[in-house]
Amino acid sequence: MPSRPPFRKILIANRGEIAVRLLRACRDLEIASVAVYSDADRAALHVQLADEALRLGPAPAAESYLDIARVLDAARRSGAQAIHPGYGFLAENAAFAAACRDAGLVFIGPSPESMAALGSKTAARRLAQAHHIPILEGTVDAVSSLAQAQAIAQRIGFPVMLKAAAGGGGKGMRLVASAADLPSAFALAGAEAAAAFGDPSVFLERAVLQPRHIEIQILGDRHGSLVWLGERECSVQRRHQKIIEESPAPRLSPATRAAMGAAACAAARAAGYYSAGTVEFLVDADERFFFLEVNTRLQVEHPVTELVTGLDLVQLQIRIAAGEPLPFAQADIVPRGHAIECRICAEDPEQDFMPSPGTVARLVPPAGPGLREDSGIYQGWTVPLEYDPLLSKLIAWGEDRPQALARMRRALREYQLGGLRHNLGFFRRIFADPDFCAGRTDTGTVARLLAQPPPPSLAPDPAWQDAAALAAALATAAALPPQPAAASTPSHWQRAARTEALR
Amino acid sequence: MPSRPPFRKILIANRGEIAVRLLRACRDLEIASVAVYSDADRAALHVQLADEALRLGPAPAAESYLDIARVLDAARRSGAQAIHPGYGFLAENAAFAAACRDAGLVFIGPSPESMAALGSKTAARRLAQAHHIPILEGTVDAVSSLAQAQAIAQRIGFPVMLKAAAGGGGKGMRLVASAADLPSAFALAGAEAAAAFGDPSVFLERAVLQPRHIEIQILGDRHGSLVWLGERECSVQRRHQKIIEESPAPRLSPATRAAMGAAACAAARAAGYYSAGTVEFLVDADERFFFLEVNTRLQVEHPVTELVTGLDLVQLQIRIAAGEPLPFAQADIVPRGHAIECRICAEDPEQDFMPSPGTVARLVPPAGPGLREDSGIYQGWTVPLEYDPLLSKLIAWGEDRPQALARMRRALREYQLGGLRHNLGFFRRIFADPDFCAGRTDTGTVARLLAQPPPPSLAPDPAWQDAAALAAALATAAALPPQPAAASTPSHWQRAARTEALR
Amino acid sequence: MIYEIQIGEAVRKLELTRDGDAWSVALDGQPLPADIALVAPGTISLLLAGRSFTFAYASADPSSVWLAAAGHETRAEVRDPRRRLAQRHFHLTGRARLNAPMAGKVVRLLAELGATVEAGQGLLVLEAMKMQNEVRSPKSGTLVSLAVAAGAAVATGQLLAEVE
Amino acid sequence: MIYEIQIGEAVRKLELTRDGDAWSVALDGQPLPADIALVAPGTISLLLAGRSFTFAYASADPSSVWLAAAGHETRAEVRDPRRRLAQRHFHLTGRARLNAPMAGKVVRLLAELGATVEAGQGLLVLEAMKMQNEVRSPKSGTLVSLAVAAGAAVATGQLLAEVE
Repeated sequence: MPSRPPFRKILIANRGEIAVRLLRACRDLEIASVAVYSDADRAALHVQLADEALRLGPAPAAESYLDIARVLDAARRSGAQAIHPGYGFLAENAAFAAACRDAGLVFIGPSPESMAALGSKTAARRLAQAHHIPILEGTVDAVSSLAQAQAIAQRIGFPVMLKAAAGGGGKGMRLVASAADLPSAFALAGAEAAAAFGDPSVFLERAVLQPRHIEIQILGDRHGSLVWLGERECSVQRRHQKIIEESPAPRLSPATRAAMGAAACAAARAAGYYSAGTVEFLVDADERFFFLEVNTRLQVEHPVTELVTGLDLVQLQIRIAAGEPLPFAQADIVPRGHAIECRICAEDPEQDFMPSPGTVARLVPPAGPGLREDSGIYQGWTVPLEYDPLLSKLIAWGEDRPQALARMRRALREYQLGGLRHNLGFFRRIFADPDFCAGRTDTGTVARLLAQPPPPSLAPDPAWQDAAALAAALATAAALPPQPAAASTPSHWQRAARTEALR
Repeated sequence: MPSRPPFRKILIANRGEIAVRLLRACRDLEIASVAVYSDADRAALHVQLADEALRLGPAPAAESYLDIARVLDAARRSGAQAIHPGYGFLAENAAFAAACRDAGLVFIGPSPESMAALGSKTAARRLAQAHHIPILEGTVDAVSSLAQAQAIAQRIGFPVMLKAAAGGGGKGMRLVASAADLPSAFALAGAEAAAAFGDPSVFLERAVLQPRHIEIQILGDRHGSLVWLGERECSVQRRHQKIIEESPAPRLSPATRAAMGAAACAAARAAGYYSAGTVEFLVDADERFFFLEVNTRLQVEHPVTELVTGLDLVQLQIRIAAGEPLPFAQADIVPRGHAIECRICAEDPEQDFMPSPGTVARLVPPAGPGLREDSGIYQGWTVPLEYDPLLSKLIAWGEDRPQALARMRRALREYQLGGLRHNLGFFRRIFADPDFCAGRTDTGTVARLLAQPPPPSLAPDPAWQDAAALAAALATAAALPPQPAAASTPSHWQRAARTEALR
Repeated sequence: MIYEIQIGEAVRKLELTRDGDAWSVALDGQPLPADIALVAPGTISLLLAGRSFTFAYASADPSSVWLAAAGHETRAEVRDPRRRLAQRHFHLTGRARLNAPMAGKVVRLLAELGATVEAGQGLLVLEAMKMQNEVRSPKSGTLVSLAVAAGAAVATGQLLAEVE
Repeated sequence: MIYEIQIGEAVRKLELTRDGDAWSVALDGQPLPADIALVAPGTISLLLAGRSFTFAYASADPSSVWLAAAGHETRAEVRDPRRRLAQRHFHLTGRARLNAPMAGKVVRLLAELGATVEAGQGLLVLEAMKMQNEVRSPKSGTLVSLAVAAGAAVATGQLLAEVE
């Protein structure tokens, strides 16, 4: 790659692990990075690692990370030339992209026009239909009333899926099994959509049962060249949100993969798309695929594709935004091996994955061959209640899927994360599941797992229990008077050492 | 790869980062790992991470890690089927490999016979000569007397290099500029060799000035198939020991690379070699290469090759030891990108890299795209005085050399390691050196760097100095009464919090 | 020292005796040959019959410890003889006194005076060093007294609230 | 509080004043607008004129602090007014008293009574929690007294040795 930095300074309009990942890419390109933060994030890792940091406002996102005026003002004050929005917050907000352009700032992402064309699910469905990309039977436009919804549902037949027109991430999404359930589901979905995206409109489509969620990564430059970088299998979801993603997708024929790649590129080209983007599909039991939506931004799970292709998608986004051409063609992309990602979240799998913030009392991440971690936390950090519970992304690479899974199992075993509830234990369970290990996953995998009792093989043996009891006794013996974990664990030992030495 | 574990249980006859790396490979293959430890290592990371751990003996290596009888006894007690020796200690001891065989244990490495044939520098030189592999003019046999050494030196002309016949790692190695320096150098080299390898014999060869040190990774199975996995450039050395290794080697023509690979395979085949090994060469300014020696073991810097080839050399060693055939042929090996490694050591670059053990008061390793770390330490660990100062290996991968170097720079910047002297700062300096960045390195690089004053660009700016002074004041304000770093840093804050809250 | 350790349903009796530098351990009355190393703050290494267990731990509250080793996690309830008295006091009065586990600032109250609270429910949030910690109710009952207001600075051990 | 901080050759005067939750800072008499966050044990985050500095630190001995940020490391010598007395005492008698920085066990002596020692030279090794720490001489001179023997258990602050 050319060594001339494409920009002098970039503002990172995000927080958490993605802000850290973005500023690392800036550093690799010798570009100064500007972090922004809310009052809840003054001590956050992205503020610590950035070259510069500016306060946006109070903790609520609406007054900080979602406030376009404050973000643009920070960019102005810092002298940044470009803004990277990451994912979430303002990343898919066409008005923000336009405002950046008006303010003379480069928005690192697609044009406002293609965001508008692909960002709304209904608009995207129309575009897909126009280009003969298969979509699920249903409404192309948002449904205006419950009555209309009932009529359409009757026509295409239950079960149907209600979805927010304006956004993704499972918010405003409802599976409706029968006509009786439709009224309440319609109301709830609309309310959720309004709360999440400021737009209550929802649309309706046929529900595919036990579908697989497979998406295509696309990347285009501002000069009309566009490629696809393989697929990601993202069927392992809870609360309609992905927790495990991998590439390549198990049990997907090369023909289907190629057809999906071509369809994704067709949709993107139709919208004059550039920068990184993701086209999501549902794949049914017969490997028929249906266009779902386009994420006009960097995806949470982009590292999976980076490990398989060897490319740095964020560095490429930055170079593309600066007007550089894609440094390779479709034929140059040679995937290697298999990569899989776990989204480590502050949530309680035993309580329906309720977010459960707290203080990271203990953090020793795994290391060694085949691992990468994109983390936004550190030992001592108190996870704020205001934002997404995603703490870190753990990614394992292997020559093949079994090796990648084995390395992830090893990493999950080494990972020490204490002081708050998290889903590491749940991942250990998934990675021990025979269906998952055989690549037999669909969007119902998590629900089916939770319906079964955990396999005895996962329970610690009696010797472990004895050792744990002894450890608890020793910890207590050394820890009088006890204090909360975060601050005082170390002091236990000083006190222990003193008492011991003085005996 | 086949999923059946090649062994049930493996004993790891080593310590530090390599013991940790080996047991991780065992875990990836679902093989139980047995750690061994001396009294100095009871709390070491490899003991913490292994499935089982057995005490060998007192701290001195001769009574623990080098004691064949104790190691074999531990293997017997644990019921291990195989032993991996790592590097150093017993790794290149043919007698140990034979003793394993006699004890019915699989030695994970080459046969005792090929170790004997290639392990001794003089034997290896004879073998190379027999197969028309270029070697440096000098003695093929150990020199018996000073007089003989003087005679030979006069014949081939000064400067000459004295080397221990029995081992490597720079011990027993002396560059002799003139006849006057020979007597003392001869005595010292012999003494060092005796101390290090129990064998005082040294040999003598022409010294190449400003040579590059480039080595070829080889890998063979027990059925006669053998491949080479590219080269590693290892010229950046201090005290004749490598501190930076990378692959591919900059400024090396494909023709020379191929010729070196062929020569390496020829030497290995001649000795019926199997498992992983490394053939070391000197390359002069005109790209002429000279056979140096063969390391009949896993190399410290093997991760560099793993990142470029995508192979796991330790897993392959284990499968080969179990009798499995190589799962690929030479043509299947497709290198990707560039990898570079820094050996992080507890040593003081300002005092001639003197080892300086101590307690790891602070450890926050870097993370993110393109990084791997094979570490043997943790926060709170006291590095023993008895063993090698190597703490950890930090490896960066990139699509090309500039990207790999940029990621390493970023990692060196993020790395927080406090409480003992280390060489991270020196690496930062090397990675800012124009010659190094242009790939112009030879075995004199470190000496030349140390001869210059550090470039001003590396010195922190005044704002940093002000901030540091403020941080020092805050740390002190919060830290009364002061205590040594390792144990008490956290307690500062509890005390600080109390005093603050009570004001 | 004798501790009763409850993990899940099972209760184990651990007896720790120091001899010199080392501990000797009895589990439910039987001697347990254990090689113990306190390797770092928050980390205990145990060798039991050759097996290596390295526990990371953090004490969540006075009577329970979070433990993790080899990919398993658990929360152990610890009954400590030296807290018997305090515990009996609980039983006599049925009133649990909450004292500040650390010095800091009360950033917000999570329950109102007179509220019915669950065991483990957060009553208020204490902040120190920009780190917030929830102080939880040791028992289910009614919040019968609140000794502090939001914004107040408290010292270690200071009474915060009582649950009856 | 006023501190004199020496980094390399340069000495800076830092004045710290608390107002409420925050510090106000003066550098060599001039107010320094700094946003300070003690983010975790051993970590201080400073925002100075928009620039972010995150310092990892560890105090190696009573009067010096190891600091690292953004790929630079330094050792700062701190003169603390509240230690003036002790320091003057040094100057008067020229005799430096070494007190145990932590409770622990003396595992070995590194210098003999009467030996000539360098500033920074290790005098003895103190072990606690299986972690060993060298106690170094604060000045060059002669080891005029040794108050402990190998194997002795010492409490924090206990006199270990004197160098004159």
